[in-house]
Amino acid sequence: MLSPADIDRIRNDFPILDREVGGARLVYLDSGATAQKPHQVIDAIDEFYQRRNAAVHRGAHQLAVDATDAFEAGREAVAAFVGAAADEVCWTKNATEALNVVALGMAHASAGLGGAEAQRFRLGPGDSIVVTEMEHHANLIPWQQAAALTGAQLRWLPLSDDGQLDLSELDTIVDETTKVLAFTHVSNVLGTINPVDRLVDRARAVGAYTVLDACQSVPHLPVDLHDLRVDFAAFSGHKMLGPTGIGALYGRSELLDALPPVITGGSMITTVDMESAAFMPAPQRFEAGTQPIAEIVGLHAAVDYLSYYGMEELAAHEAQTASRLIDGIAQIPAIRRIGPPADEASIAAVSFDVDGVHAHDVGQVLDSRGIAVRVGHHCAQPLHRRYGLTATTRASASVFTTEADCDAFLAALAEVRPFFGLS
Amino acid sequence: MLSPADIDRIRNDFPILDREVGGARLVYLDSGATAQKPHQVIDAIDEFYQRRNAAVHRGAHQLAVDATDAFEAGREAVAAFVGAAADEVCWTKNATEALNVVALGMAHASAGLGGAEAQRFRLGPGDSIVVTEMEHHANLIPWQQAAALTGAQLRWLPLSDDGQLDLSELDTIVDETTKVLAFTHVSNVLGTINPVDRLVDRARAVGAYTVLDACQSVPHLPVDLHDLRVDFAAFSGHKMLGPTGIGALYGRSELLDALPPVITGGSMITTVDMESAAFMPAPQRFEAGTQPIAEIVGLHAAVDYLSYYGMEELAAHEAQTASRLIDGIAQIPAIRRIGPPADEASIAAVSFDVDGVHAHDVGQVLDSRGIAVRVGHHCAQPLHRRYGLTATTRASASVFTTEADCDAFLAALAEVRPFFGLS
Amino acid sequence: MPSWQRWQRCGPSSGCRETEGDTMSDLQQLYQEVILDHAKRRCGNLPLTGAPESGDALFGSSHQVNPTCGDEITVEALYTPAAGRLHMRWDGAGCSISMASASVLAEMLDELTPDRFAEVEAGFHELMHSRGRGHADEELLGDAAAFEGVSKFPARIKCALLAWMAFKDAFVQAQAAAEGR
Amino acid sequence: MPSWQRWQRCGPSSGCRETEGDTMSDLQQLYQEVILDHAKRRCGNLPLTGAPESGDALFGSSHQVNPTCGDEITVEALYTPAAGRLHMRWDGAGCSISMASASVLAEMLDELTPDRFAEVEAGFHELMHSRGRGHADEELLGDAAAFEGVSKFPARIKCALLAWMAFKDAFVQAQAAAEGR
Ligand SMILES: Cc1ncc(COP(=O)(O)O)c(C=O)c1O
Ligand SMILES: Cc1ncc(COP(=O)(O)O)c(C=O)c1O
Ligand code: FES
Ligand code: FES
Repeated sequence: MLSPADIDRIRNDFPILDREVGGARLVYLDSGATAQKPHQVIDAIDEFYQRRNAAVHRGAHQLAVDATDAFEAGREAVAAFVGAAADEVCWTKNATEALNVVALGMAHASAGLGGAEAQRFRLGPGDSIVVTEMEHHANLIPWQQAAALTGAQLRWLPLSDDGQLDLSELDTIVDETTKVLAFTHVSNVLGTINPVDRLVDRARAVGAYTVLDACQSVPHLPVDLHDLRVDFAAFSGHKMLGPTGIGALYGRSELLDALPPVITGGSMITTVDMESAAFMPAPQRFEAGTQPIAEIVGLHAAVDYLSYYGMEELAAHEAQTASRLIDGIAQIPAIRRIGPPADEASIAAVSFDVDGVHAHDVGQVLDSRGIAVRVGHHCAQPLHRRYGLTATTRASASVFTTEADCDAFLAALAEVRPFFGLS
Repeated sequence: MLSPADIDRIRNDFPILDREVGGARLVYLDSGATAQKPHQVIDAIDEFYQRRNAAVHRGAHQLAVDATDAFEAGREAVAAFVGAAADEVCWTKNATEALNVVALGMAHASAGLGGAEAQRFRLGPGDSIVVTEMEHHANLIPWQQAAALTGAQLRWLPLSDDGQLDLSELDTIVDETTKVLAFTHVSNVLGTINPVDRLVDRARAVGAYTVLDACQSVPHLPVDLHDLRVDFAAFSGHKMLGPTGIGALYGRSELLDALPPVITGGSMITTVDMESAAFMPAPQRFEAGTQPIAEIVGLHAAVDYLSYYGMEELAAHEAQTASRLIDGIAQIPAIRRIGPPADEASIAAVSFDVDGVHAHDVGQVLDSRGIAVRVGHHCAQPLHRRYGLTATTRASASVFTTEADCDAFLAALAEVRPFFGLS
Repeated sequence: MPSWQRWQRCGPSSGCRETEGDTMSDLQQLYQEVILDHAKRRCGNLPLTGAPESGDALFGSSHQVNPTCGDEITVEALYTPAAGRLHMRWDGAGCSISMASASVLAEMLDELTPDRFAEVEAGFHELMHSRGRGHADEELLGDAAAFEGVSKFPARIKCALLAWMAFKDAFVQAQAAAEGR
Repeated sequence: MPSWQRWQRCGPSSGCRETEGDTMSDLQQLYQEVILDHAKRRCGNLPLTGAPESGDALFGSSHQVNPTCGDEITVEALYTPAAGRLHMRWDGAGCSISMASASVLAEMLDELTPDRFAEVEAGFHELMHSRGRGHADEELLGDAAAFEGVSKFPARIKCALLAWMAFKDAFVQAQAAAEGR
C-alpha cells in the first residue's frame, strides 16, 4: 500500500500538479479521460529528441540504430508490463485505432483480402458479433461498421440496474453463430470490472474470438493478457501516464500473423511491385509508415514508473480512493451514482447525476474550485441511455490522488445544488 | 537567402547536432526519412505536458479548455502554413494513415457506407485508379488495397530514364474511366518536383479526384494547397521539424464531409445507439479517439519555426544544397546518380549507386565518419526496380545543412570505393 | 386569438442585474441571476405545434445539437409579416446556460422586428466570441447582456448560442416558406 | 566424381587475420580483410542445380530474405550421410557482409560434420548477438571469427546470419527428405 510519503513523492513527479486553476490548487480528477505525465516521461521524450531521434528499422547509421533500440526496448517493456510477448504488441496511435484494426481487419478478411489464412476471420450473414451495452464508442462503432460491411449481426450483452453486465442471457446471446465477443475489461463510466474469465470461457465454448478493451484496466490494475486468455486487446498510452499519440494492439501471434492489415504503406512489406505487395509478419505488418517513436520512448518511461511502485500497490491505492469517493458521494443529498454497489470491486471512476443540475453546470462549479472532472456521455451514449440519462459527471483518480483531493471534491460537490438554488 | 549567420543560428537550435558519432561531429543527411527537431519544438511539447495537458473537446474544466485551444490553434497554424482552411485539415498519425483514410474511405463508400453523398467516391470494375511508378509505398499499397476491395483497375504513369514522370501517355493512362489520380508532389528518392498543374488539369478533364502526397514538398518548398487545386493531400509532421506521431490529411471541405470515415470511435460522432452511429462533419469525423495533442502543439511550433525563416528562403537554401550535392557526386568516379538532370529543379534528396559497393556498405563507411545517410529502397521498390537497382544511398538535407556538411559527405563518399579496394 | 398570441406566456423579466463588476468571480459572472432565473422559468418552452393551419403567420422549425455535449433543442419560429413580429417556442434539454439562453431569446423576440433581431443576434454572436474581452451593450442586448460572462468559457459558448442558431435557422425556413407562397 | 565433389571449388582461405585489437576502428573490425576478401571470392556462389538426380546425397534448399534491406539468398544443402559431410552452394545478392558470410560458410562446411556444424552455428549465432561484448572462439569458428566486429552493428547482424539461416533451413529440408525415404 502506498504510504502518504510515497504519494507526496509521486506528486512531486507531476509538474502540472503545481498549477493553480482559478486561484485554487489543481485537483485533477479526470485521469479517466487522460492521465497526467510524470517528469520522467516528459524528460524521456525530450532526451530522445535531443540525442537519438531517427527513423527506425531503416537506416544503417548510428542514430537509426539508437532509435531502433529505443523503439524495440519500448515494445519489450510494454509487452512485459501487460504479460505479453514482444511480438504480440503492435503500435497504434491510440486504443481506438487498435480496435479498428481488429474489426476492419476482419472485414477485410471477409472481403477476401489476406489469403487463405485470413479466412478464419471471415464474417458474414448468419454470423454474429457480440459487444456490451457498457462499451465506449471505440469498442462499439467499429463493430457496427464491421457488421455493416460483412452482413454479420450485431448483438449485445445488456446492463443491470446496478451497473454490471447482466449475464443471465449470456448463453443465448453468445451462441454458435458468434464469431467475436468484444468487451471492455473495466467500464470508463461505471468503474465496473468485468468477469473476463466467464466471458472468455463462453466465447471459447462457441469458438468466438475475444477482443478486450483494456483502456481502463491497464492503467489501474495488474493486467496479464496471457492469464486473461483473450485473443486481442487494446490500450492507450495517454491513459497510463504515457504520452498522447501512442496505443497498442495485443494479439496472439498466430492470429496477428493471419489478420490482414488495415493501414498499409512503408515499413510493413517484404516485396512490392506496382500491382501487389507482400506483408511482413506481426507486429510490423500493422505498423505502416513512420511510427510514434518518441511516444514509445515516453510510454516505456511510463511503464517503468508504474512498475517501480507496482501495479498491485497502485491498485490497492485506487480501491481505497474509489471507496472514499463512492462513500462520500452517497452522503450528499439528491445525487444518483451509476455503477456497481459500494462493496463490489471497481476502479476509482465514479459517475453520477446531480438532481436538477446539468452535468456541465456541475463541472463548471467544480472547475471554479480547481477541481477538474469530466462531464458528458464519456463516449458511452448507449450506457447513459440505459440509465435514462444523457450526461453524467465523472470523477476519476490516478496514482497521485490523495484523500485531500477526494475531500476537496466532495466538499465542492456538496455546494453544487445550493449554488443553483436547490436545497 | 539564408546567410551563413542564419544557418549558424539555426544549427544552435538543434540540440542533436552537438552529438558526436564515432568521434566525428554528426553530419545529418537523412532528413528525408525524418527531420531533426529544433528546441522550440521539443520545448513546446514539454511545456504542454507540464502545464496544459488534458483531453480536448470534452471536458468543461480549465485544463481541457487550454488543451482544446492549443489543439485548434495548431490546426489553424498548420492549415495556414499549407494554404488551407482550418476545417480542411484532419489530424492523422502520419501521412500513411492520411493516404489510407482516402483510399479506404473510397472503398467503404464503394461498399455502401456513408450513404448517398458518399456515392460520388464509388469505385468498381470498369473504373481505374492511377498512381505513378515513383510513389512511396504509402501512396501505392493503399491504392492496391482499394483496387482489390472494389474491383477497380490500378494503372500507373511510368518513369523516364532521367528520373521524371514520363507523361507522354498521360491522356491514355488517365482516361474517362479514371476516378482517382494519386501522385507524389516530390519524389523522396529522386528529389524530382512533379508538374502538379498538368496532372490536375488532366484529372479534372476526366472528372478524377486528385490525391497529392505532399510529404516531401511541405517540409522543403512553399506549398499552397488551394493554389495547387488538388482534392486531397497528405503530409507528416516528423519530416517538417515536428514530432513523430502526427500527420495531416487535407481535403476540400465538401469532399471531406462526404467521405466515410475509416477509423471510428469516440469524439467523431453526434449520436450513437447500439445499432448505428451518426458522424460529425470533417475534420472531427476523421479524428476518432484521443488525438496526438502534444504532437500537434509540437507541430505548431515547427511551422512557426519554418515560417519565421520563410519557406521561400528555405527552398532557396535547399536548391543550393541540392546543386552542391549533385555536382559533387558527379565528380566522384563510378557513381550513378538517379534523378533529374542537374539543371532541373529538385529538392536536396539525392540518391545514387556506387558501382561495386552495396548501399549498406556505403552507408556504413559514411556512418563511421559521422555522416548519417539512408540506404535501401527508401520505401520505393518499384522505382528502384525501374532503374535496375534494389537499393541506393540517399543524402537528404534540411534547413541546417551547411556547405561544410556537403563537403564532408562528398569527401567521405570519395573514399568508399578505395576502402573496398576498388579504384 | 391569433396563433402567435398563444406563444406569449411570460411577462417581462424582473431579473436582478446589479453589476457587481470585477468583484464578481468568473463563476458568478457566468451564472448571473438573470440566467439562473431564466434557466428555471424557461419562457417559450412550450409544446411544439408544427406549422399553424391558418393565419398569415409564416412558420419554420429547426433542430440543433450541441456536438460537445449532445444536448438538443428544437425551435419553432413564427413570423407575421403584417405585424412585423417574430415569435419562438422551443423544446429541448441542456445545461442552465442553454436553457436560459433559449428562454431569454424567446422572451426578447416578442419585442423584436426581424431587422432588430438581426442586429441583436449579431451583437450577441460577437459578444460570445469576444473571449471575455467584449462588453455587453445592454441597450442592444437587453437580458441577453447577462451572458457576457459566458464568453470567458469557450466550452460554454455553444451552449449560449444553441437556441439562437436554431431560431436563426428556423426563421430562414419561415422566410423561405414565405417566398414559396 | 560424386556430386558433392563438384561443390568444392575453393581452397582453404589464406586470409590475413592479424588481430590489431583495440587499435582497429570499429569499421576496420567490421570489414576485416577476411571479409572483404571473401566478399569478392564468393566461395560456393555457383549455379544452383536443384536436387541431384542420383547418389546417396540428401538435398535441401532454402530462400531467405533480409527484411531490413530486401536482399535475398538461395542456398542448396547437400548431405552425404555415408561420408558425414555437408556442402553448400548458393546464389544471391547483398552487402559485403552477407556475401562474405555465405562464402566463409560454404568454405568451412566442406570440413564439417553435421554435429560440428551445429556447434559452430550456435557459436556464431551467440557471437552475433553479443552486442560487441563477445569474443570469437577462433578454434571453433575458424574464418567465421572474423565477423566478431559485426556484433557491434545491430543493423548488420542479419546480414551476417542470412546465409547461415538459409543453410540451416536447407539442411533441415535435406534431413526431412532423408526421413521421407
Ligand atoms: C514521399 C513520401 N510519401 C509518404 C511517406 C510516408 O510518410 P510517413 O512514414 O510519415 O507516414 C514518406 C516518408 O517516408 C515519403 O517520403
Ligand atoms: C474504455 C475505453 N475504451 C476506449 C477508449 C478510447 O481510447 P483512445 O481515445 O485513447 O483511443 C477509452 C478512452 O477514452 C476508454 O475509456
Ligand atoms: S452543456 Fe449542453 S448545451 Fe450546454
Ligand atoms: S544489407 Fe542486405 S544483407 Fe546486408
